[in-house]
Amino acid sequence: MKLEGKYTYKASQQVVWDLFNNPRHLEKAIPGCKKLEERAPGKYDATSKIGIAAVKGTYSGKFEVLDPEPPNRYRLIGEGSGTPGFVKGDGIMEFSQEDESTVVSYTGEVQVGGLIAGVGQRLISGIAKMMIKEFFRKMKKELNSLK
Amino acid sequence: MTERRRIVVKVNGMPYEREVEARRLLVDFLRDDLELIGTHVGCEHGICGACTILFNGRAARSCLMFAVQADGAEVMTIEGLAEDGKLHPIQEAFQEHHGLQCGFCTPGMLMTSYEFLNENSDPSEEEVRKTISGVLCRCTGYKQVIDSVMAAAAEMKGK
Amino acid sequence: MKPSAFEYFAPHTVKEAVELLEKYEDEAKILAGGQSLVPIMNFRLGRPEVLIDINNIKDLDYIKEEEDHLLIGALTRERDLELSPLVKEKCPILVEAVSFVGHVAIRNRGTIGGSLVHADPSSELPTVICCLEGEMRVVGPSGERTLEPEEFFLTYLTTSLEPSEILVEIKIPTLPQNTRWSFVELSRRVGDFAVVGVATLLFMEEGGVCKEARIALGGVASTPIRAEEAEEVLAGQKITDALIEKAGEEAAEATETEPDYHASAEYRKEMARVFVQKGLHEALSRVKGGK
Amino acid sequence: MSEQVKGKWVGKRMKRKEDLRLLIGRGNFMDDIRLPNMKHAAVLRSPYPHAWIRGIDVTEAERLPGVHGILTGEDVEKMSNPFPVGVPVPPKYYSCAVDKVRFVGEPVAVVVAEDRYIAEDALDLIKVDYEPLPVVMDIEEATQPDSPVLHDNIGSNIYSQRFFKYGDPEKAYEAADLVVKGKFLFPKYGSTPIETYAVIASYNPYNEEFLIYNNYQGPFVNHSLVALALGIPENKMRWIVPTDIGGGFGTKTGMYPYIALIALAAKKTGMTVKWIEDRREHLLASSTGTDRVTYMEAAVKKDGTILALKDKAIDNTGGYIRAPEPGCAYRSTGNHTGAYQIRDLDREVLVVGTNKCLTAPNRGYTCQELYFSLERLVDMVAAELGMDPAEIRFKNFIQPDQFPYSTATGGFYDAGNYPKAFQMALDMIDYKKMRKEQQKARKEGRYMGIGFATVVDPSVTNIAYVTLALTPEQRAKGHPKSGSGESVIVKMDPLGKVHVIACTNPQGQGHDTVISQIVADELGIHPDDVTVSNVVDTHDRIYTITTGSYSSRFASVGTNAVVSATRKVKEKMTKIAAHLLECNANDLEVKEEKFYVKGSPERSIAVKHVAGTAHWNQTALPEGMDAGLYASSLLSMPTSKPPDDLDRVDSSNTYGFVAEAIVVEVDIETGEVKFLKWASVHDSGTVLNPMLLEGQVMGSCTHGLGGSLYEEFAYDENGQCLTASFQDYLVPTAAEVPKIDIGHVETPSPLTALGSKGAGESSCMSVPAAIGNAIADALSPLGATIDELPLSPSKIWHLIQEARGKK
Repeated sequence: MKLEGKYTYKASQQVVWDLFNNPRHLEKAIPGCKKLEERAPGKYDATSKIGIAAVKGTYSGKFEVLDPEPPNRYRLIGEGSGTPGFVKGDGIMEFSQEDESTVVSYTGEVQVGGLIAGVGQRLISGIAKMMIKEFFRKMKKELNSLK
Repeated sequence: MTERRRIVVKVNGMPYEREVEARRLLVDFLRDDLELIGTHVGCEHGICGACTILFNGRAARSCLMFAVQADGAEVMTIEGLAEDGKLHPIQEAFQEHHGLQCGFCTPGMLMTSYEFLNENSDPSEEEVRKTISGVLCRCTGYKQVIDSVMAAAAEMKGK
Repeated sequence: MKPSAFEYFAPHTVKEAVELLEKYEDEAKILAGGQSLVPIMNFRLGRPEVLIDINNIKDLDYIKEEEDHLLIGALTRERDLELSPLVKEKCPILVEAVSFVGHVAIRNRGTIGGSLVHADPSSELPTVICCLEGEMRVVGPSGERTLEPEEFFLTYLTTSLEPSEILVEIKIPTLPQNTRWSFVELSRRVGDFAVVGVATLLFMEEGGVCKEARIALGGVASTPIRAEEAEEVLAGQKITDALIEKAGEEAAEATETEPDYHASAEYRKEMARVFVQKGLHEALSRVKGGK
Repeated sequence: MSEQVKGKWVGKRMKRKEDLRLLIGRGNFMDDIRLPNMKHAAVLRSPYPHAWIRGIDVTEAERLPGVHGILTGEDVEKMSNPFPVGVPVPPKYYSCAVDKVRFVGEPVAVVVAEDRYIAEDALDLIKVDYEPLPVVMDIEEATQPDSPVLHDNIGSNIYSQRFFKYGDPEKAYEAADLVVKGKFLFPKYGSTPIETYAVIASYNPYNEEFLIYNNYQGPFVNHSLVALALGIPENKMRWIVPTDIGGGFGTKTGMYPYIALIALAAKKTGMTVKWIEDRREHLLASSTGTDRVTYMEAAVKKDGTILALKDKAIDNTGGYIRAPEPGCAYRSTGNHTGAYQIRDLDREVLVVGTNKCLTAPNRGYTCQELYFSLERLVDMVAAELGMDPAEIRFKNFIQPDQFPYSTATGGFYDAGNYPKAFQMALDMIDYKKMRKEQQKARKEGRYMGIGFATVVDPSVTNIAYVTLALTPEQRAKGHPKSGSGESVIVKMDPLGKVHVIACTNPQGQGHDTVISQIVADELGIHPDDVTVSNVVDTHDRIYTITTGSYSSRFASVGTNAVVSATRKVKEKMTKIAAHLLECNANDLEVKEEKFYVKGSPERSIAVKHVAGTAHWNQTALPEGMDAGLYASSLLSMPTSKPPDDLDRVDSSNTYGFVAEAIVVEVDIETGEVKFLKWASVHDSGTVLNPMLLEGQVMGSCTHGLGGSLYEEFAYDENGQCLTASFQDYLVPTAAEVPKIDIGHVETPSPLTALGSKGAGESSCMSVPAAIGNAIADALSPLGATIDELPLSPSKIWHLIQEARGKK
């Protein structure tokens, strides 16, 4: 499924860029993230308990920041797998300063496979979008914690 | 974590005492532990209705309950319908009107109809249709099932 | 399709249940009717480590009238709501809505509390409770609190219940005489989740004027939603076809539909319009207390 | 065999014998079987539609208490061979993925454990390292050279391709006034029997024999295929099928790979292993019908005469191709022109692979695909010419005096009266009145539509058609295939009661009841005195590889075998009676359980006494006669011949007829379809038991309805199956099935003993076309047309929006 959106953060582009490249903050904002380790610059290993309410599964995976053009743009690819199946994503994050704020926009493609795709199709697209929203909302919280 | 519990369940009037794992589905308990194989498993997510039984007098999916929940309860299955060597009027009507083909959904159809006819002595065809829409059948196209339930209603009312 | 192992508790009181929740928090799930939870467990989409079966808390199973509202215990079976003469008389829209839930065998086990806490946005009970502005009374370790639908439903399958809280009661206003109401829905098959479900209440004044309108929609956002703009179109008006038309359009505007295999996002949005209009027409043809 | 009289019992609405065990909960289904020390299997399945398997780590799973062993693709490759399949370059298809997965749900490993709960716990602990690959999901894309290739040894995704020409289509095109073209998409749907696949297998390493219980529905060719895959002689593998099978519908012909898989798990672990497929497994990876893209065009005269057909049909058998595929492409060859006199054809057929689950016959076996195209096209021709869609059908029908009729493609239509049956359907819906009401409705802004499908309903597969996958030259080099044999043994016990041992392997059709009706008539006894045993056991039943219940065989070839074996018994009894009464056998008649000498009723001998003599006093039998009283018949239909050099084949053996007439109203605001009238008229020859026939017709109509509006194995563009539960794979419930009026025309078949022919698939073939035509007719004022199924309200609504956008 295709996902896209835009979020505004009240900080300079460099600050926001740093925020979105800092595993400590990412760890806190990724929904259900239990552990995030930077294996090499821009390469992360993660364990997440993803899901909502009773529908939850533990995924372990990795993601990677590709073609970084600081502080404007990077490509983020990732995949995780666990008992409920797998999640795969590939997207572009763009950062642009607008007055006092920075706009982070993303466009990407997410694939959900296995058990959850087969028996949960009715809610997948909505829930995926909700989780992305959750991520950007939490990043805002992380930003505020810097201040 | 295979915690086991002792339960006492009355099935078709007969009390059974068994030890079960908490996660054991009621339908597996009935079929495998008590060897009451008349109740069938068709989907294990509550849609097909083949596993429908009566739980304390009410139709319920036995694939959506745990055996531990039946401790102290009364369960009725397809095996409990006929009495003293005589078929229940619903069973008779299903044979008379060809309300079954392969027989796999039949326990669900019979138990669903049994509860329904106990509560509705003079149902309309539409009510019957809506009631048995909770049980999937791939053989009959449902017409003869509906005919059977209507005939059973008439027979039971006459008695 | 067999569930993974769990530790099982069957408390007899709310207090015991809350204590267990406090102890196990996120690892525990409450088992009420089980009609949504057990399929999830059978598919192993969910693997709660602890199950707290509240079916033995008989105190949570009641329907009673108190002043101008009904109090419904969270463990009340959907089928009991459907068959209750009291609910039929005082709040017929609830009976109508619940009759769309699954099939009889599902409603025999499914509970009002379970359905609300499961918070499926396409489900009928959350939608109708939104419309009725029912109140959810929840109990936790530090006492109890009451939540309105807007506070209660957060997003898909998520409520504002804390991990150690339990829903115990739903308070629903009884409807004044002459309230016009309807519950309509579009689903692929009888008993399926709604593609769109609409609950409508019109509180009428003398002279056929609609004093207040309430329209709630299910299946068109991450929670059931109220179509406030549509309600405003109708409030204080004598309802005409033109107003119904307008209300439908406003309601569709309020949706945030997602596509699934059964219905595209555009289609859902359009059906929100169509079913709000259908619901209004049906409500106008029906009066509480009348036929 | 031409005696076509209904007897005392045949043709009666007789209650079923089968019911008295099923109604009290004492059926005997697969899951009801418990063997000593039986263990339970669960299958790990791929979440990826296309991926290399880089490694499987089972160590943690093996350590789980209660686990007895794990079978992986590596074992399967060592222990078995790929399944044989009749295409020029077969893919390597094993019962489990070996190095690569090619659809979501493909088996990757099998765990054997103390119970199913533990087996599923162990699945969670197996780690598989997948390397995902690009997928191909679209049928037409699969034919392109640049699409991702599933099987390197084939080099493309085309499993089978043939070109056919019958008559002189070029000449017909020259003579035509116009050509009408269409493109049609038929969905991937199935029959999802309420009882899923089930296998119990054990292996004795000392005598190297497998004992396997399962609920397959035949054909018995599956037994040969599994023996070949396991690399063992067939007589070292005994299959037993219990009394009751919870529905088959063709779906269960696709289960043999699992029989091999569980057999291997039993062999590896040394355990008796039971596997019950769960519903999710069934919806992901059992078997479905093929989805098909068809380009079809008709060359027609202005008066509506259809002169020629040209078509290209592309079937999709998913990640692999397995027998009886590529039968999908060839099964309907003999009846390709349906009910019409069309002599000139040009055909291309392709069978391709995509990353979807595998296929096998599905009730109607690709005739629904064929007729959805053909019958939609007939309506499109009518619309083009401004003709009534009923009129164009009457114009092109094969006429009653033309039977038996040989079709251009080799079909030999045994009997029929198509105009009569179609007229009955028109009368049942009050066609003229409906057209008037439609006019009125349109003025009121309501969208009513009337749709027909008039189709030939083939029954009894002649396995010869499968060889059409090869060219005549290729066929000439190999061994021909043909036949449709069915077996029955009839025996009379010492006290004069009858036991029939059949091998039809029924799944709810009521064969035991009908067999007892037939035998009772033949022997002049009561059906209650006939016991039928239809429990299949490959070690002690007689059969051919075509035996079993599929392609509606019972009413045609099955009854032939019953009648033949019974008559042999009767002949022997008559000889014994004549010997005992000292008269000529020709002078005897049987009535009320006695043999009488015609004209001297005082000279008689009880049937019971004749039977007793054969058992209790064997020396009293005529000289040279064998003791006991039994006979067997294993009959093939005489019309089951191999294809000729022009690729003509009588792909089935008897041909019934169905006329479907459906009136709908479409709510154009919501896209919902309401049925106003539905008439379904059938000619399946002599009716054997009207109550059972009604059940078959209603069931087939409901399957057709499912495929038209509800059922589909849907995938997203990345290859994920979206319909792996019954919440999304929509089986019609009682509330979705409208009132259907059924009518019958009885034109007895000259090819069967009782004049009867198959009827079990019938409306599956016609309903999708008729509903498609009805909805197209309803929407015609909007300019919307119907060329694909299933038609969800959302889809119909979008079709309407698109049409409005174009206007």
